[in-house]
Amino acid sequence: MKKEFLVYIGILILAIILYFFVTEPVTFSPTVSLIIIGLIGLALVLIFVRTIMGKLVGRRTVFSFVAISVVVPFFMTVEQPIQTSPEVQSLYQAVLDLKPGSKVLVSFDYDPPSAPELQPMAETFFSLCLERDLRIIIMGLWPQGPQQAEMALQKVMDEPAIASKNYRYGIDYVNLGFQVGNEFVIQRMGDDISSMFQTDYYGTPYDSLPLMRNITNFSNIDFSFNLSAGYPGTVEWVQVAVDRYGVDLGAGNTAVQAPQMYPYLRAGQLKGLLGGLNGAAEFEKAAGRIGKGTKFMVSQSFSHVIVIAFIIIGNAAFFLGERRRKEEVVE
Amino acid sequence: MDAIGLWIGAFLTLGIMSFLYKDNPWYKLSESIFVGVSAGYWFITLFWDSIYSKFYIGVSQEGDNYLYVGAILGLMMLMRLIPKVGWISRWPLAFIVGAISGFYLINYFSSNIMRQVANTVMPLFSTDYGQSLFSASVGTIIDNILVAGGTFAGLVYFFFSKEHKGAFGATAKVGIWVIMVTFGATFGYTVMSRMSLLIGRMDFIFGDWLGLIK
Amino acid sequence: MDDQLYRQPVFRVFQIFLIIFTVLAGSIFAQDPAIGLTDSADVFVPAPPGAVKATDVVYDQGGAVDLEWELSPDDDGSLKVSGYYICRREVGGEDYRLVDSVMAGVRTFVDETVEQDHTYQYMVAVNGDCSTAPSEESNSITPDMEWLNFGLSNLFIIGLVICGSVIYFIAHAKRGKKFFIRKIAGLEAVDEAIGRATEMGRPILFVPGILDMDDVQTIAALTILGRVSRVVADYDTKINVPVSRSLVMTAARETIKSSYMAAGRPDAYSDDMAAYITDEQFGYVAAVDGMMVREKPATCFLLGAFFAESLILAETGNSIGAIQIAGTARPAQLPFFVAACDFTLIGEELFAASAYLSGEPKQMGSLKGQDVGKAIAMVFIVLGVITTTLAQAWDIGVFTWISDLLHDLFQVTS
Amino acid sequence: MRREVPLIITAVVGIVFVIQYFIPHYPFNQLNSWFSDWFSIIGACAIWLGALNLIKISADKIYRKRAGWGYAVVIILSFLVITLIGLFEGESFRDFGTKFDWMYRFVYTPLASTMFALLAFFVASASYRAFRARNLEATLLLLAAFFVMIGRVPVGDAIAMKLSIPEVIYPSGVAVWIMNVINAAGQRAILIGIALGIVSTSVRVILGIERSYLGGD
Repeated sequence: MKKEFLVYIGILILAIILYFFVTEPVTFSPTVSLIIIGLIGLALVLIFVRTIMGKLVGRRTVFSFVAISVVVPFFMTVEQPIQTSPEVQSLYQAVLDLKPGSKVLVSFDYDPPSAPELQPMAETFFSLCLERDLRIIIMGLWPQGPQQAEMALQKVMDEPAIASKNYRYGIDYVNLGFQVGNEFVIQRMGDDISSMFQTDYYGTPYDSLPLMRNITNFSNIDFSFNLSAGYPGTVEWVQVAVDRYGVDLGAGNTAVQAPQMYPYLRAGQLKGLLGGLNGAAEFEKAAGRIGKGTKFMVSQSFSHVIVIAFIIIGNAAFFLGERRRKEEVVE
Repeated sequence: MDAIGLWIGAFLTLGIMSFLYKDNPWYKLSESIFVGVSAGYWFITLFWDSIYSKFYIGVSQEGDNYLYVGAILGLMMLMRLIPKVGWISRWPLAFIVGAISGFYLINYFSSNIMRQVANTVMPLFSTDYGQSLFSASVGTIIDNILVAGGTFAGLVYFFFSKEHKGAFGATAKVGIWVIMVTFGATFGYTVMSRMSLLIGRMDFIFGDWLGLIK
Repeated sequence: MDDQLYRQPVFRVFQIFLIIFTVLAGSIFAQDPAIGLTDSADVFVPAPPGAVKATDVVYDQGGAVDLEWELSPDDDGSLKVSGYYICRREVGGEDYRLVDSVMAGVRTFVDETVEQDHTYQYMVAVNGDCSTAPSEESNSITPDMEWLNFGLSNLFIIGLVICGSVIYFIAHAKRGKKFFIRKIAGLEAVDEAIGRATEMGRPILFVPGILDMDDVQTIAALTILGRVSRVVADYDTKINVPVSRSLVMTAARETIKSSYMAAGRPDAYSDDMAAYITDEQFGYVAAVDGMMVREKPATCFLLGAFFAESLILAETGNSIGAIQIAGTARPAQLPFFVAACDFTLIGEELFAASAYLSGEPKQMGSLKGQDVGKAIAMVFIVLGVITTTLAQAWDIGVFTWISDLLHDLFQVTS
Repeated sequence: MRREVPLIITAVVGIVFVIQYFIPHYPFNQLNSWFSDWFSIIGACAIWLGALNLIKISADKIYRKRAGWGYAVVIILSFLVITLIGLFEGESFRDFGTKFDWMYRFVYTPLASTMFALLAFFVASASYRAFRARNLEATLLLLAAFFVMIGRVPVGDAIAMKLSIPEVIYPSGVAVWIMNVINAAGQRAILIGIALGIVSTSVRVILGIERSYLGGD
């Protein structure tokens, strides 16, 4: 018990030092970066040897490797080329094909835990829409969604290129807020959007929003985009909005559920798909924008390499061990 | 105010992370806070978004009296807290279950069965239905065959009322391979997702809180 | 509607011009627009399009109108005609307003901006270089909502077949008919896994997921627990069932007890075989983890609904060298089980297993019914792909007919 | 009374939702909209039930002085704090700068995100200690996972370039292919399978054959 509290205090002191005394952002020079990468590699080799000798390293060792592989790249300066995959490209194209003034419905169906993956997508999508003078209608099937939308919109609006266009709320974009009822909300919107959103996020009555005045249901919406982290989300939008009301839908998903969307993508029920942080990065690439997606790709790459390395090490050890066992049997 | 917030956020983040070392008081404390706060969060959200804006406003301003039925059913739901009359909560529960069933029955049937089958039915040698023959590249032809065949084989694997023998068994084998590759993809994406979340947290710790990242 | 032409600003000018014009046309030259125009200007004026026919779109919610008209004689592919404007007015109401525009050579349009139970009239104006000629007024039309959506009858029929077969087979099974269910790898392994545990004199760990009794997976898991504990009772091995829900604990105890009864060893049963740990996810995991490391079970069953903990449990079980038989219907967790466990019941296999073991009509029947559904899907995929391909290849009438039929059968018209 | 009424309710509601799809006409569209409004109200109460139940259990823990009852106190306190704040904030409780929003951003968000982030670590250690190509299935799975993981991040192609691997089998290309072809096929099969499962369950529920949701027979 005592020991634990000593550890806690240690962490606290470290935090205070870093918080108050290290005020400048830290960055490693390329050489330092290379050295660190080299050291990590070396450590992995050592683990490999140990494992083959039949001594698995402990869980906590692996944990620390993951932490390093994620954190260290933050301070590195590494450039890497990003390829945009077809599903991302097609979403980008779908947005490009919209005439200026087209009405785009964006549904925010996620909460902060998934924000690291989806927030960059939201920002890029907004900036793309606003650059092309599209009208944005925001809603959310998750209570936290509209809030995330506000954050993303604020960030984009502050960018000089967008700010100069001085878009006005209610005319160029609205935030209808959250509505309970999951897929039932989508279904009702198919007949009458105002029946589900009597007021917007700020309590303004639906009818007094100029943008919404001649929007009755999905047939007045030109394109829909859905950022989803689970249920209700893209599946529900496809099932109700696309299959029942023939909406054009694009989607951004957390990587966890992205693979399940490919049948819909292939069937044309989805116009395009962004999967996870790298989907966001690719979208940023397509839209010619540097956001968190691109920034974090280095950490992402590193962590993947680490996981793969561990899988390989583990299996190599496994099979060598097998052989050794067999040989013993032979002798 | 935000500075304090950052410290609290960091405290809780590290608290949860400390589970990686072992189950300890700091983790337990953070977890309990999480349990309480998230329950409270939903409590409030639904109070304002549903009970207030849907029921109260609906009744008092639009005069939709039919909403009272919903409210009564909702109260019945809460009756479960009182063991004596708890059984009444089955009524609203039945309503929920019925609504979900009816809705799913149609949706899953139309989008996940009808449409998926319809979309699997594609000419193998053409880019699309109605396109001229061999309009597709060799690659596309192979893909078409793989998708159609793979879907079929996958279904065969999940077919339970026939022994996996002979040609049927062979197809089932292919099916399980396809499904395994699919799982591999899911696996990869899950890892990706978790890593992204971790990156997000670390960004919070080292960027937002400690300000070490530019 | 959105082709290059439409995007050009000059086109917008035309639209504005047209709105003014049609208003005039509607009011002044309503009787004979063409003449009126030729008098006014010596520019080329295309002959107006012929009769405009408006019909209500069927099977909708009354929100759309089909338009059809005869092309203007001058619309002969030469560039004299650049397109048509569709104008609409509410009968007894305002003047004609522009709804939309289409390219030359187009003779149909669907107006989705109408409202149910309002009566409309249409007018289609052909558009020359810088002149337009409106057609006669169309018949007046009142978009309406139909009673039955015949556009979905195919869906209805197939749905009926599948649901029907589910019900049929359940009824059949209730009458005591036994159905064949194929071998399931995981189940085959149960006996030997338990046997191994007995030899090694180590206990068996059974984790029924972390969801409550209201989840099908938990129920399926407990069915399998029944079978497992039966064998355990016979072999006289030790079994531990840590659970994270109090309800599941009671259910699990009942299950184990009854199998010990069935094995004729009620004396060997004790309540602490199934113990409640805690509802909190990671707290539960930590506890079970410790249990594994301490007692080193020879066999771990991880069956039911799992989330993050699937990884931790599978890993620990692996590190203590236990045989692991896992199963869940949660797609996100299945990959981890497959990679980390010796046998995995994939999705439906879990339910199939429990149906197979329990022989309960409800489960048996619906499993069979679902197989009918799969059979239908498989047949249609094979037939459809072959016929469509052949139809595309050599355009043989019968194949074309079949493939079209299949397409119509599975097309969901939304 | 305790069993029949619920079964009738389920049947009626379920059937109305099915019919409404085929007959989008009064009275079914009317009923449909009523039901979906009721649904959201009941849904809210259902979640309340969960929250209140949690408090009940924790309170009980404290009362009985069970192990770790201190944490139960924490649970109740944190619940009360956010609830009271939320109630006093009023309708616009979610706006920027409100106390509720503050708690949401600095207490709820970090906790929830970190809970998920923990998995990153577990995945890694599991891939080292547990994920083995022990049979053909597992091997296929791990291979696919390998290509997707390496192919979906830029580093994959960077490495491929270094090793001057032919363009056709660049990880990114392979990953895209796996996702769009094999994965699409597999997911489709799984989708159809799951959908059939849901359909048959729904039929059973609506017809009252499946009653386990009423708490067993």
